[in-house]
Amino acid sequence: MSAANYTTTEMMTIAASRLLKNGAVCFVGIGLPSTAANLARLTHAPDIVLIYESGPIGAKPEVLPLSIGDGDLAERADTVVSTPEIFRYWLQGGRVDVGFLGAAQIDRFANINTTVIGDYKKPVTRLPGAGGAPEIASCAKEVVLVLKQSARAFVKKLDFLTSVGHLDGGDARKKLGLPGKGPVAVVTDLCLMQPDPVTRELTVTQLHPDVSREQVQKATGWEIRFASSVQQTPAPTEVELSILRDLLHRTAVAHGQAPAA
Amino acid sequence: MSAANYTTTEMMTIAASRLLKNGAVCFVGIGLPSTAANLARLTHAPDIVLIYESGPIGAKPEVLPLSIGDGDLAERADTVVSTPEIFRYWLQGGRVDVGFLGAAQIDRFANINTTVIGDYKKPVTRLPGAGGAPEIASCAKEVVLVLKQSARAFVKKLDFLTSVGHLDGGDARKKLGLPGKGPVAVVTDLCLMQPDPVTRELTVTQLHPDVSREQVQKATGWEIRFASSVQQTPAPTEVELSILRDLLHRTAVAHGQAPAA
Amino acid sequence: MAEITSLQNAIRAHVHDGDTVAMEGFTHLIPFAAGHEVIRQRRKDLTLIRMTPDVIYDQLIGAGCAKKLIFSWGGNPGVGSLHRLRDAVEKDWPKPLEIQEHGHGDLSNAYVAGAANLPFAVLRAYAGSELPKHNLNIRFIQCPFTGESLAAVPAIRPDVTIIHAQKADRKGNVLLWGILGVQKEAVLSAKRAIVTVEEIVDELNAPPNACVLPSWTLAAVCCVPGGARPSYAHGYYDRDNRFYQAWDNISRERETFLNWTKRHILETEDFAAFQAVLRETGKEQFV
Amino acid sequence: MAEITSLQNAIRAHVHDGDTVAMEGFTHLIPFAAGHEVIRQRRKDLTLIRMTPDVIYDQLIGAGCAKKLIFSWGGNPGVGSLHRLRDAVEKDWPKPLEIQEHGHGDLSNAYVAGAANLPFAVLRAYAGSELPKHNLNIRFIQCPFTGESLAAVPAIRPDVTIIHAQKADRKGNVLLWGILGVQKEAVLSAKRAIVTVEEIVDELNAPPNACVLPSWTLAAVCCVPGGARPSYAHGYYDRDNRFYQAWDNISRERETFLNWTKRHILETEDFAAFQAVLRETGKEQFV
Repeated sequence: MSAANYTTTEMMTIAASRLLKNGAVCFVGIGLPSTAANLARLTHAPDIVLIYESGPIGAKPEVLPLSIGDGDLAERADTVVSTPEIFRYWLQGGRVDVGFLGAAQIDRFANINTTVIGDYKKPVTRLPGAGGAPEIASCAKEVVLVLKQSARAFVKKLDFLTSVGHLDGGDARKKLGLPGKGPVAVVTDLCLMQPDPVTRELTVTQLHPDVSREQVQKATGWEIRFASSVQQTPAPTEVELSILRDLLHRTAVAHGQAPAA
Repeated sequence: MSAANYTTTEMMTIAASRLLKNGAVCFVGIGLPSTAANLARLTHAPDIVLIYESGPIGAKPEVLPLSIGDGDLAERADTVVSTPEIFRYWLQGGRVDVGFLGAAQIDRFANINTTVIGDYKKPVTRLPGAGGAPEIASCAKEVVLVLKQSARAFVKKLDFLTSVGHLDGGDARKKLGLPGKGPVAVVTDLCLMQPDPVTRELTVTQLHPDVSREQVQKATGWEIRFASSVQQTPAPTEVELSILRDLLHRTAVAHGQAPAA
Repeated sequence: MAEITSLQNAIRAHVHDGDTVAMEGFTHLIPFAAGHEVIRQRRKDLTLIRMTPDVIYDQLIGAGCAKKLIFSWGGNPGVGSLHRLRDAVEKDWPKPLEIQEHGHGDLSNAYVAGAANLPFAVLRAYAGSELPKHNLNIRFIQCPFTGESLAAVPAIRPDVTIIHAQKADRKGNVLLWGILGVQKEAVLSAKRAIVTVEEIVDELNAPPNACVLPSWTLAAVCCVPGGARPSYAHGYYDRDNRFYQAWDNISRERETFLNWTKRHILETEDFAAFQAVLRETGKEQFV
Repeated sequence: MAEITSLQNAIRAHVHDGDTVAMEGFTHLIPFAAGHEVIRQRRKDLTLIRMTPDVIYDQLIGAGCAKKLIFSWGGNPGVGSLHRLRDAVEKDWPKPLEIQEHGHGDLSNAYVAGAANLPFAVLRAYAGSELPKHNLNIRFIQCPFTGESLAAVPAIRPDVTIIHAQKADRKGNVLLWGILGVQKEAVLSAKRAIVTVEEIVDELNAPPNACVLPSWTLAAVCCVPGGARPSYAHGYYDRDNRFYQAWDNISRERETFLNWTKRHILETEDFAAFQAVLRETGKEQFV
């Protein structure tokens, strides 16, 4: 059964977690991707393999890591290797099914900016930078993006192209000889977008409950396309919600951000 | 005091061990080099660091390894890393002071053949091959060669150049941009040879006790040069001999080749 | 053989103005004590290398020690921006900061190449990215067998690398475990290496194939208990997540940053004194 | 996920005539049981890769399983020649054997490149050596930054890699320790991997940063106690040095080799039966 009250962020996290198949090898960025990946592990995908760039392979954190290298990630991992090995043997080695990323800006072809807002030399806002995203975007077999939707994040033209999505669309990735398929889904607090099979332009295939096409268009910096038949995202189930909320509460307590219940 | 009775092989092993300075980082091949390096460790060079290509760093074997990967090497090592790491970070990384090698054939510039006797395509004798010697000969800061001297081993022309010594002499190594200095000494059962500072041709600088120049010439396939002043190798001391013989006996017992005393 | 000495002596002897310095530790074992000592000794014009310049480099940059930053991700993990890094890049305060940025895979490969004494590393990355436009150290080469195009980056060879580890023995052999990040490669790629450790013991008792750095690969080993705080040392203490959150306020304004740095670093004798002061001020900030 | 199955099934399912097969183990954990099973199932036209083809490949070559050998050192460690390898190379018996030889550093780098999905590896070697004349897979490239010339070799990507390890858990996760050689890279560079283990346990209890191969990187895991004999398994049994010495006589003549192989491998059911026969014949040979 589905739940009555939930936030749009909860819907986004749950929608993202549903995309991860059980047993998939998932290269996880910190934040929303990590939350969604661990929710998947605690719900429908108990055998999902979580790889963090700091070295843990098969991580099973008790609470969500605040940093990409929390001790809890190492404690419960199948093994912990060096960071160069993670990038060389495991990511570039072609062993990662899904690269799970966030972004500050994306464009209609799901190219990613995590570097600067404004001019590179004199930025308005200096963002944290690439991290492992350029290599994940190149080498993971598939990429899933999770980020809140707004006209500031979903832009016509990126201020900087940090990590490749589908470039200018079509078979541009193949032409460049990139090993991975690139982004297969973008999950937001409003909807699910997937690249058009031919043009690779992001297309809305699912609207979250109570979200209108107008809302999505208002939160997008280009004229957004909708699939011929747009489905409605199933609302979060009680189980999904309670597991997510328990996880977030455990995490807040462990990180000293909330009193123990 | 020096010992009365000893074999020429014992003299060769002891003369080789004396060349290793305490604290030196030594990349050790199996057989005579391993015997001499461990003798050095048990006599004048307790802090010598022995690296074996199978992975042990700082090996302190109780008995001599019969193979390059005996368990005893791992048991008492400071650490055991993978074979790729040994060759990449430790040898090529420029951390090896002395590469200690044997050879089937060498020429007057201490170039090494461990590949074939006769023609490569239809060899009279197929030898084991390169092993780690090409990389050791390139990257170790210095190389010391240990082998029994005979006209079959010390040849005018190698049947095959497996690993570089001083090529055709002079600054040939520098011209090729090889990181290491190359062979600095060749120790045999008859004498010690060192490359001429300018031509890099091997020159006899020490004769072992009771060895004549004629013996050395008879055991060399080219007209061998002698240094202006040839020293006599100090005979093995009682201490050197007893430690060497104990080591070899312990080894034979451990490998089931001799009854325990 | 590593000299076992005080952190003050090690920094004085091995870190010089203008040096290229790598302080590594992937959220685990971050050498904060050493970073503070570099600030205390007022080193300047440093080229700082670090995959994840977080709070430790925010402090060094804000204190004016850095001329250039080579990095791949610059944020306060789990919290947000590094305000001192941003102020330097966006407003040239306290001085202009030249930046050279890479991806994590790139930078970790560059350390590997340095450790292996190769002039460059090869990787599958950057096709289509704009980073190579702004970093001329990212080039492309062809495979001599398949003709494929691959990215190439120059090896990293720091003048000095500084890391924190769990244990050393009395000879200066070092053992670390848990999340290892790129520390081994950072040490082996450097001309000189300094390691601070939680404790010095008679026997490392390292498990087989553990990450051990032999004494002879290191310049100095310094016993600095808690030397990775507020990051963590696996088996010793947890990450002080509340400090990372507090740093957001401490560092947002120049004045609060300067006051904090004066009181906690410049006016403290060493890291032990820093930790004592922090316990006091912590009470104020964290309520 | 790896299938936990019998060695017979694993070889039948994953090793085919004409495959490129790497059996690794640097004098430690040599997969003899798997090698024997390949002989028992009469595989042929194999391209065999191994840094140190020792007794195990001498047996495969003498039994006629190999078409080509890619290696860097071919001898009986501590004893001498491999008579079957020499007979194949020098006299084409039982059939001609094409050889492609490298140095250890080269071959281990080639496995690393395979594991990292790079088409080639770069190393400092071969300047002045004659090996490149006879191995066209050794080429030279220029550093795009310094212009230095370096050796390049193509990555190794075996159809199947076979290794022996100490332990697996019931999911098929594998743990090995001690001398690791190039096994991890050999497994990660292969299309399929088979691992024989001393025992299957409930919990690996791997120390931090141990060499663990996750089940999902493997095709099959087979429990074969003693499966590395006459080589050794650290923590389980020692190397049978007397067998390596005995092999010199067994293998010197074609007839003695054929008789030994018939009696010990072809006419035994599995490796347990082989070990039983060996205990008997050992009494004869080793006196």
